[in-house]
Amino acid sequence: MARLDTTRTSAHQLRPFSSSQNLLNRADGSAQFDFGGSSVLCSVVGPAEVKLRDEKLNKATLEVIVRPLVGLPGVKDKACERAIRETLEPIVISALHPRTLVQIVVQTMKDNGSILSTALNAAIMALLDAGIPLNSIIGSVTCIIDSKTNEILLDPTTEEIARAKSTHVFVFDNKSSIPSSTSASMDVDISNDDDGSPRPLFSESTGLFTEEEYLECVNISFKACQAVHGFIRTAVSKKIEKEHQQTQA
Amino acid sequence: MASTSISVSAAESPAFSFSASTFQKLHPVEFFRKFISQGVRPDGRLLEGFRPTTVHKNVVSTANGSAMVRIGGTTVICGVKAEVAEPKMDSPNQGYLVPNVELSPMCSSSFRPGPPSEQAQAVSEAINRVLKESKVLDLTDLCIEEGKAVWALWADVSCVSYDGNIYDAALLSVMTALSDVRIRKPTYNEGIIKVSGAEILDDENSFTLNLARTPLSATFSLFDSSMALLADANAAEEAICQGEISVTLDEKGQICALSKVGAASSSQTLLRQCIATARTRTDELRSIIRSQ
Amino acid sequence: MKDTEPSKNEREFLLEALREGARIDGRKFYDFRTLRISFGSDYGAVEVQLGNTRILAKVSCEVIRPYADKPTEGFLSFSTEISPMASTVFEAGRQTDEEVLVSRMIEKAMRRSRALDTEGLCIIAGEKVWSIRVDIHFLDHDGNLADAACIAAITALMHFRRPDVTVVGEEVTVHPIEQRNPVPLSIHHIPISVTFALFDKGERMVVDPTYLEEQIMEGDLALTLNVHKEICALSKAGGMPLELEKVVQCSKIAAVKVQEITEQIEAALAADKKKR
Amino acid sequence: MDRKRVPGPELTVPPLVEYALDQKRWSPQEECRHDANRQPEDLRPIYLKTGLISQASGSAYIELEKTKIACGVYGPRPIKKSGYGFSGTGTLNCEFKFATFACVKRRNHIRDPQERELSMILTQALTPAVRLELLPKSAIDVYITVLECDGLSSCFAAAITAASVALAHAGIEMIDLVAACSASYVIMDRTLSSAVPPPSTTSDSAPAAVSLRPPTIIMDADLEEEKFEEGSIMVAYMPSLNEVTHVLQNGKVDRSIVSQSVEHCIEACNKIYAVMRHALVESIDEKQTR
Amino acid sequence: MASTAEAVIPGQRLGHAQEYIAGSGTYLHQDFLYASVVGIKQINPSDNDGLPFLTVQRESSQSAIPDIDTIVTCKVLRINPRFASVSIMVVNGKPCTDDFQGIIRAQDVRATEKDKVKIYNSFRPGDIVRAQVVSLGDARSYYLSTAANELGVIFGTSIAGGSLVPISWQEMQCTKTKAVELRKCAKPL
Amino acid sequence: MAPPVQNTPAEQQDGEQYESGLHVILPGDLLPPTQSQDSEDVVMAPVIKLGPGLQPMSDESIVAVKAGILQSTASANRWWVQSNQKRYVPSSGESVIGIVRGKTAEHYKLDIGAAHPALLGVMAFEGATKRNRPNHEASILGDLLYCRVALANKDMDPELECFNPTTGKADGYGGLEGGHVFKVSLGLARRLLDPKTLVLRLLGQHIPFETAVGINGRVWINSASASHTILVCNAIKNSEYLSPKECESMVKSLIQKM
Repeated sequence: MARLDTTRTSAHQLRPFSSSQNLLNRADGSAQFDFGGSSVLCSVVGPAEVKLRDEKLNKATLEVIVRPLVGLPGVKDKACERAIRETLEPIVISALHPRTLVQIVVQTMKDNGSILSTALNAAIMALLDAGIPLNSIIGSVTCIIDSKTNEILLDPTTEEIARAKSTHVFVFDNKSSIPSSTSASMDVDISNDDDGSPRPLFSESTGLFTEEEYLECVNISFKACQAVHGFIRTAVSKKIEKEHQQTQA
Repeated sequence: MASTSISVSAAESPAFSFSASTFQKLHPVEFFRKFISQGVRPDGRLLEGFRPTTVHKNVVSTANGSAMVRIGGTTVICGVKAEVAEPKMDSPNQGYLVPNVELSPMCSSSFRPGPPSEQAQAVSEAINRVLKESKVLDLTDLCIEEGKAVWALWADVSCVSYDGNIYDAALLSVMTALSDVRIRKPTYNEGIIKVSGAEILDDENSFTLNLARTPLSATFSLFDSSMALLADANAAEEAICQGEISVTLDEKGQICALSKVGAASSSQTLLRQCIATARTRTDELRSIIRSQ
Repeated sequence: MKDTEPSKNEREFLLEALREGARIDGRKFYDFRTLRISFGSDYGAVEVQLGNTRILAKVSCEVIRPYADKPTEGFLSFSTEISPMASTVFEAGRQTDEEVLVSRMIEKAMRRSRALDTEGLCIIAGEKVWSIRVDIHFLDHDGNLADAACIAAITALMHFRRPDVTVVGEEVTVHPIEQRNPVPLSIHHIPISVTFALFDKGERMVVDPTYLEEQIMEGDLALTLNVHKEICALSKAGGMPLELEKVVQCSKIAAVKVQEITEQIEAALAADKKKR
Repeated sequence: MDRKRVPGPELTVPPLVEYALDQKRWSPQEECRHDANRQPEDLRPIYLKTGLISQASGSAYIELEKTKIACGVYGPRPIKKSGYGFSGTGTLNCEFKFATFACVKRRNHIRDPQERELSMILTQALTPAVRLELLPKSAIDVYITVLECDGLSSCFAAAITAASVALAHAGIEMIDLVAACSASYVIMDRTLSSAVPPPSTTSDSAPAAVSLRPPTIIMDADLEEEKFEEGSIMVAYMPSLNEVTHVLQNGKVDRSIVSQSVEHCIEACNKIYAVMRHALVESIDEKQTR
Repeated sequence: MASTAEAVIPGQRLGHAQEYIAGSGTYLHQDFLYASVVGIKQINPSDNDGLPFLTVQRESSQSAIPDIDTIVTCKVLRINPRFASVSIMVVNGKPCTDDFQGIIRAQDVRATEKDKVKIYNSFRPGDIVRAQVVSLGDARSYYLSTAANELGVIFGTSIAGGSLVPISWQEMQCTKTKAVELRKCAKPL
Repeated sequence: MAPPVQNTPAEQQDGEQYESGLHVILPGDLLPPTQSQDSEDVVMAPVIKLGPGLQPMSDESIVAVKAGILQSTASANRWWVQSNQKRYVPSSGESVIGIVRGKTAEHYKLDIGAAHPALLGVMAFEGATKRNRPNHEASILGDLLYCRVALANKDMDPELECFNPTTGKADGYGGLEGGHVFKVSLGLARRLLDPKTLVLRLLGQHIPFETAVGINGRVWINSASASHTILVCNAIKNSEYLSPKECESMVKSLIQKM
């Protein structure tokens, strides 16, 4: 079944991704992540001075600001901010920097669908660039179920989303087996909840769909996210090595 | 709440002893873990237990449709008001359906006066998306005169008392209020829209909304430190939980929205469990609506 | 977060260097930093880098109803809210003086000088006109946001194409750009802003100040001109007085800069056109 | 444009309501009230209950038939607003808000000048009754939301009554409760033709038809009746100390009528006081049975 | 079940000033006693056969606020060389609905050798401290003192994240690592 | 600035197998047992010292929390992740350059580029006594001070001192007069601490200049003339991502421009 996005031959094919880190000079860390025609730039500042009213005495305060490409930020963007923040909170080891602020600003640069996923991938790479302590890396993809073909399409474009009967955004970390909140000095026992299946860290679905369709989306997206993990690892490694080798006098 | 005294006496430090309330204030997480370890919650509920829920239609006569919903200590009132507006250029025959949730400082000390908090905005947007993306209402039903005038339905939810799980309560109140909406039939004449002032409204002089489906939700909170799943968390529980799984279903059992945010990654077993529990819960809610 | 003042040493060194005729980043007094202009895949998206200052401008359009008193006049609006990404000095949703200055400057340079033909945006008088919106995103702040924003805005407007429309009586059909070649906006002229930072009571002036220079300068003088040497806007901030001939001198220098920058913009646009 | 709410159309208006010519509508002419069973001095039945807001220190809910008001009291708690210096006594702060759907025309989410004014009056009416001298450095916040409004002055009076019950329910020390009641001046023999309803509340602009007959004082007027009022009065009163804490009068009427209506209101307040007392005693019993 | 006969509400006249002594929940106005809270009227014979006490037993007790000399339990938020800022969570054994701000100045940490006190050898952020209100303080904070045996840190978490137990009046030990940390601890009651 | 890394889905699949000489490690990666147990005594000794970028887990395993290159001492009993970042997080014993922002009776408040302002006791100078207070009385605001982090932990604002605690002497700590200061990445700052660093060596051959390097990414340069100082500053800034060869030509070209 052909996709509306004619550049792609298969339903589960992702658009080529690319990224670059450390391209802003004022921020402590920054990264741009592209899924084909969708691109998000993300900056990170911190651990920095925090406003008294936001101060948390046992951990860093995470602040996420989302800025749309067109128009002023509205409730949609606030909802995104919340989703991104609550997804990153268990990933950032905030207990190491109490009473500080880690501020993440997310700016859409090009919008051709799957923006939330693009943003989450940009955010994790920016956090890596800033050297914020993390207990794992995450990867995100979006998929839809096409209303005409009932097919699951990965990494959809705006056009494809317009024809979706449901939209699903997923995030997986690179080690679901290891508990998330090691920092919080609490001993986590997830054995009661380990069935060996892919474990979404974040999942947001809207539209109309069945349980079976949903679980299929989870599994397909999981594979795709591993590709994203692989890419992030490759990209970050290349940068680190480049820096390292060049500076060996 | 016999269980309280038991588990807290166990919680007392050798040196200093406190009343249950003081202990909860000083060490909320520990206090809570003690209960969870015994499979109960401070308010006596089991982990998967929901709070008593009531729904009342048509409680505000100044609104075209209204509903009051109580879930335990949470009380919300949704009033839907129909007013006349100009349609958008690119959708000349579509009306507006605009849900907004207000979390005023009256309903809890955790809300400040002023513009809506992030929470209020997020809940409003979540409801807005469900209404839109699961196509609850065909907006062309709200057209009065193409390109000239349409109905704008303001579905405002005012939270009177906040004790957690605002999404379930707000969505329930919005859907019930929409089903209660009655709008006087309009006449259009050179930009003037008139409706009859008749005392008694019937299908002759007014119309009701034709809702494609009635999405209702069940929300569960994740208590990270022991990966426990709490149905319908109250305010105190929300404060110490790190994540949330929320499932929204229509009467045919189709999923209209599903979200898992915050806390550690969760297995599919857990997700399935949530969906299953949500089915029984939303069925309950539907019978509650019918019963009144 | 509040702005952090530069140290005494930086302040004194910068002034000392100026007196020796040098700028800290090695530039001459009247040099702009390297200007990079790159275009997005879709029309009207432009990223401008002026040294380390970085700005994205995005043009969009929609059909709306005109004001009753100006039935044939289209709309042109700019959003210049400065993102905290540019610098933590800026807080989301809270306006700073700098933001006010920049947006005023853009207003003067673009709208008041009628750089864009808004009459040309009319579809049906009194019924439908185009509303053009320019979102200016400030990504990285190393001084002189105003000039960079101005370059980004005008370049984006020149790059933008709006969908073609056909009107049959009251009926308006908007053709998606995939189906029919979109239409460029009609630009009257290309306003370019050149900002001078003033030191030592105006004894020393430098163009395109960096962030550090802005923090230390005593005042600034911003001129907006086009290649026809028409001055579209002139604003002087900072308390100290400035003799007229200084202003004249500035406008002479600015004229040269405007020439250079305009050529660079046109070259970039031409290069991009070839690619498409 | 409001960026923090789901956006709707810039401007919406209620449709024009058109009444059939043969349609019978109430007007004061027939010497009877909008609710035919009420005599001029009759109040609407009052439903008053405490403790509906689970998180509040104290709360009350009041209903006068259609009129519905919820009130929550928080404190004493540290003063939130910065800029306050050290204060040896507590501060009482009231916020009065209509729900967007509470009135015929949709209300805005943002508090308008009228709501701000009423908030101020509310504070003035309640402060004398609260023993703030016992609460240094602390603030008591009273929040009122009108869920449905059937008559503005009567609604506002009910808000004061509810607020003082909520304060007592919060266990805050008071020298007395504050009951409030309103009365409207309506000329009952006006014929429909001359019955151009003056702009409901701010009728200090001279009444439309200057009438020979003195207006009737009708207690606790509803919205329909307010449309025809020449003016109105609202009295807030401490029943057992027999002291008035606030009087709000508008419209141009004879002095004698004002003093007369004040008496009527005080009488009414004493009736309301019985209801308040009942509600509070009830709240004790509930706690006991818990 | 309270027989409503003895249930009273604010402003209710309770009796003549000559016959009773005004107790809690009541106030004196001209020559009468009135209730100032909702509750149950109670008359207790005075110890030295004077006039009996007239009090109103609050039913809904007002949420607690600190006053001079009251014992409070608070959590340490921030510390600097001059003082520790705390949030007061419990007043006289009653949790506050909204926390109050307080500070413990270096000179109020202990009774002896006040000038030798180092705040960060006495308190750490996160510590739970029992203290006494010495004054209403400034616009923002109450001033608190721990200068008594039974006052000081009652709960603490070690750097390793284990809980601390007192081993002397100025030392606590981590239950995990057995490492000793300095605190001004409260003597268990 | 690192150039964009382009990848197509085709090559992503083998991303996990990405191999190279250096051991690049990412957050969530466990410290490979092969490495942490290659020497006997480590297996015996339960405690191996963890440097920056590594954290012990509840289940005794050790996990990386930063992206960088895994490094260890020869004896393999100390492990850390060598990474680069811009934001300074104080740790005691490090030398930093601070800007004076405020003053109380007993402390100066310094901005050292960390999350919290650092406190410098007015007595924390060589030979400071109640009687002869250090000379920074006049208007110290905005002054540059070269200090040593005396105390740093997450619960407190960091504290500084302007003398070497072992010798009690100033040992170069104290006010930095004149010259210019600029920001570099913490990685570059660390390298610049070594006076034999290539760029410093190359510059030194042509221009005499003094330098003070703060681990907090602030570098202070002073020389005979402003133009020299400017040249040195820019040369150092540019050197960050240059290979030795590129670095030499860069310096050469700058020198020629003079």
